[in-house]
Amino acid sequence: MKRTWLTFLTAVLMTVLMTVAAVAQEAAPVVDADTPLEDVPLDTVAPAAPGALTARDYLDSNDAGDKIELDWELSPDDGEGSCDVAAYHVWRSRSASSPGEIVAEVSSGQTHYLDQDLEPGAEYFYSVTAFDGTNESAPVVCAPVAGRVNLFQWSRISILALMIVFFGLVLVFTKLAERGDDLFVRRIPGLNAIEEAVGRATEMGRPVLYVPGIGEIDNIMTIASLTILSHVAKITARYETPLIVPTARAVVMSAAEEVVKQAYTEVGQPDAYNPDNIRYLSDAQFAFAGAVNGIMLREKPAANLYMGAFWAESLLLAETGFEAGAIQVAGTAMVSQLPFFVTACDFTLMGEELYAASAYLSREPKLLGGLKGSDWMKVVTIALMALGAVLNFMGFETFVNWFQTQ
Amino acid sequence: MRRQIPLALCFIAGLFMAVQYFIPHPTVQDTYEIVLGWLQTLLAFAFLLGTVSLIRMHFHKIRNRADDRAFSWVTLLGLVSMIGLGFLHPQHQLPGSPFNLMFLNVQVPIEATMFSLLAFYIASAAFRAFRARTLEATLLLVAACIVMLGRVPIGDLIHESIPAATQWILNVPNLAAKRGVMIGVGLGMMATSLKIILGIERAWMGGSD
Amino acid sequence: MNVFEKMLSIDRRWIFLAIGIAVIVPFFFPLGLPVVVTPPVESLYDAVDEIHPNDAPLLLSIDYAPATLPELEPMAMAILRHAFEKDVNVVVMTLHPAGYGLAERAMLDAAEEMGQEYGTDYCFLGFQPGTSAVILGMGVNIATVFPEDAYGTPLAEIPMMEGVRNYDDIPLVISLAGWSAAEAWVYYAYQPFGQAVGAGVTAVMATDFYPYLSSNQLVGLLGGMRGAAEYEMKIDNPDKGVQGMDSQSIIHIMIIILIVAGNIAYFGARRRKKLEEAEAA
Amino acid sequence: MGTIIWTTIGAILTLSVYSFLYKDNPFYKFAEHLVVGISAGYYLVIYYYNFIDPNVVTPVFQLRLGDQAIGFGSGAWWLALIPGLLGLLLYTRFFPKVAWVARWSLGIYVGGYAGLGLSPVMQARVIEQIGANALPLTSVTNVLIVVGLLGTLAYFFFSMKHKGILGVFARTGIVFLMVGFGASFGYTVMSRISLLIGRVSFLLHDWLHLV
Repeated sequence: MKRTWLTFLTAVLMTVLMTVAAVAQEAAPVVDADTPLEDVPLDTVAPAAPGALTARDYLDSNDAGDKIELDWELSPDDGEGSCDVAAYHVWRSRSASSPGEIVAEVSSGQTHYLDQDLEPGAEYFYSVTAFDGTNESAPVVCAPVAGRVNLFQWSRISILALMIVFFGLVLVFTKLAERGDDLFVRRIPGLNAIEEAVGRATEMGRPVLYVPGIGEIDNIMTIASLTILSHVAKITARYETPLIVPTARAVVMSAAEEVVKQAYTEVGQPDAYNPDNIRYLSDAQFAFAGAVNGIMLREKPAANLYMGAFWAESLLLAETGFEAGAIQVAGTAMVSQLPFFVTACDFTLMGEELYAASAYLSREPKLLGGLKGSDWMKVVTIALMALGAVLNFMGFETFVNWFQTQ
Repeated sequence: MRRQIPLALCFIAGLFMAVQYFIPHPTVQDTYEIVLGWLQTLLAFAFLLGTVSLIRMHFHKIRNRADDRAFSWVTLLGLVSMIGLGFLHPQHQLPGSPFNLMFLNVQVPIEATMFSLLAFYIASAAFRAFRARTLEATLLLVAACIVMLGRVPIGDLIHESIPAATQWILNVPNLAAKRGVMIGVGLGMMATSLKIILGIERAWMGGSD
Repeated sequence: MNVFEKMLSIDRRWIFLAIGIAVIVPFFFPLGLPVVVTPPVESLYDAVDEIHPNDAPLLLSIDYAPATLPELEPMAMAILRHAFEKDVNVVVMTLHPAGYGLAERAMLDAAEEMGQEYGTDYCFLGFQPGTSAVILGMGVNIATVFPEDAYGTPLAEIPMMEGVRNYDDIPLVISLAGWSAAEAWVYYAYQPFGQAVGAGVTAVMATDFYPYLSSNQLVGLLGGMRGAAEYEMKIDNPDKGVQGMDSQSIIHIMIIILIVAGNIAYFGARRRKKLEEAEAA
Repeated sequence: MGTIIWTTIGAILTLSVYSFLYKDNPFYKFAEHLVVGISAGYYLVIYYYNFIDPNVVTPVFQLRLGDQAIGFGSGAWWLALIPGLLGLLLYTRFFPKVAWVARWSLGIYVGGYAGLGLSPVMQARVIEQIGANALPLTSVTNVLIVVGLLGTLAYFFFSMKHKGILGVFARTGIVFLMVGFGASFGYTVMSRISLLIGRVSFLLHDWLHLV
């Protein structure tokens, strides 16, 4: 306790002296840059000690409890004053009685150090000194700390909280739907367009082309697309219109095969199913696009449906399809590709409409629950934003900061 | 067996991968890294599956004497030569190796050129599809024109405020719309993921047996 | 069929032809449209300009792959020409496996053009995998990450590398990348070591990089082919970037004309049709 | 000499692809089929050396031979058998009788990625947006951003018919969406044209040395 006071008093005294010196120097004529070195008096004055030091257990994504994080305040001589700090020394010790050894030299202006490869659970004593190249300031110390192995990532608590709210909403609506409550969902305009397109292909006696995007099976858009594919396959099975499904991923192809076969069976047309029409073309983006373009020009489908994850190939497909005279309906949640589909296709399911369409079409009450949950989560999100805005405006920034996680 | 086991595996894998995000404990994190390696390896195996499908398809075409079977030979030869060059040449990835030369001088030009076809298609789409039929369509085409002008020197020449207008469109209306779409899409993705993990959404399994 | 209907039914291959001509012609007959230099380019230029000649080198990390070559290679050429013109030493390296040949090509072309000598004026470190580890490692000691240059000469034996140990001896790093490499330089060279970093990225990526500029994490930024064109204007050596700007300007104008023409034809044809219907009635 | 031959091959293939703009023809078909084969071979080699070899082959064989482990490192050698086994299960789909076994691997794959995506999506697409959009309505810009965002979200609200106040917001949302799409279109055009310029420059400069 005594030592801290002494340090503090010294620091104050030093600061005052340095400030006076600095002011005096400022007033003195500017020293020429090439003044010989000998004229500079030998530095015998230690810089002021840095301000309050805190040490705490550091929590990272793979936390073995072997890291401790240190923060201190700049020495009054760092930057301001006489600018007499070259670096800070971080000292570490296993006992309170000795300062231990220097574990790091941190350059001036910095107030942070992460000490690693420590023994989990062991107590460490830290101190920090300011160093001007020759002289060491008095140390600033802090309470002993130990690294701990953590079981929860506290910095991600807001993610978990919102996830619980959201999943709660989804599950509640799913339960309601299962119980038979009538959940209203407005009809999605693009769905009529799909049916019309397939109808026209039937009238013209030409095939329907369904591209489920170039995403892998783990891409959520691909999953949504497979549900829509099942619906489309049922229509084509009924009308006995050929359905061509080119894919860019082998696993998506086998899933598509199953989905289409199943749909044909359900409608009572298992013999109309032609396995040759579900094709794997290529994993490479433009090789795939080139091959689909080839199908459009050579097999002349009258309706092209693009549903799923698309990248730059979107416009290549949509423009070739237009040139081939097909009616085209697209659906994707890839924001960067929406403008191209919106301009080049007859109808486009935009963003979330793709997921909504798949839930709507499946007509399974359980899937509608997710849609309802998402809707109410939007309301929650807006409310949180509004609350955040008001609190920010009133000066309480903690609330919004709580959401800025890593 | 046919449905229960895959659904259970899906649930376990999904739950673990979701929960590990919140648990920094080394045991969990090390397991996570091992499982992530499995998933990546599975992706590679799935890719090989595609190659097998590709070979089967083209063999089929050649055997059935399809009209364009000559091109099936082209595909198969390309495939075999790349595999041969890759596995027979020990340092296939080094610059100047035949494998790398084939990649840079055959695959890259074809793909880059197919990519650049987009410039032509953008022009034809502009002519035939950008119609000021409704207020919305008009806004789309006006915004597109301003941004296109604001990003090239000729925009500065026409009027000095065009680059500023471009920046405003990007930073205000564009930003607002993008954020809205992002939130909606994000919620849709999460809801679907949850349904997949819980076994409610089963489209990935295909048929019903 | 009236003029509007004829316009509407035009074969789109005429449009393709027009675009093709619009791209090719400026290569032979440059328009020389004035390119206004913007502040981010100006500050990158100044940063290169301030490096002492024949002293501590500029580190140019050519991190692009073939796909983004058209936008980024003109930047590499402009920066290399600027540095060589001022007799600034340059160390070239790459973080992208496919960037090796591209980096080497740009470096050799520029060096030959400006009469520079390998080893005394410039050198090529080649490729090392592991982006963040490479950048961090170089902050401690370049020779541990790249013990020898791309051609097998130990760094210690390269005259211009004498006294160059780590970032303390490198006044500026510039990364040219169509992927996250440019960000990696900010995270792993600027933040821990305070190394001055500049970047050149594609037009689509540029919007995401402005925040780094305003927070001074980047000393300067070149965005897309336009950025390259501006740099070429600064060094008074208009090349592919400026040339590209001509084609770029012409095509943008053409697309706008196409939009307008398409609309005139569409509304003209519709009006005509309505009038005819009215007459028939 | 080698360079000239390779550049000429690249140039001929480039022109073959461009010939598609005129119409579908054998040259384009050749390039199209060639790139399908070449890229399949390329990725097969790359995937093998980057995933299958370090994660399955090397650990299993090296450890059994008593050498140092690579890849999973700390894991026992049989751990590396798991991804290999799961991978092989995918191939049961070529045998209709046992095709359903492939679903075991698929389940882990689909479930794993679904779980992996949850939290990052929540963070990047929802939570960070809350922070970024908690804007006080003190400037025209802020008001416009907030109105645009509310409108867009209203457009994507499926639980009610778009009538009344919700209808007004949804209409506004569409306006913002369209301006946003126009802007994306405009700035994507620039990159795509750069690519075309790059290809033309390859033909005129690198191949023909005309300019």
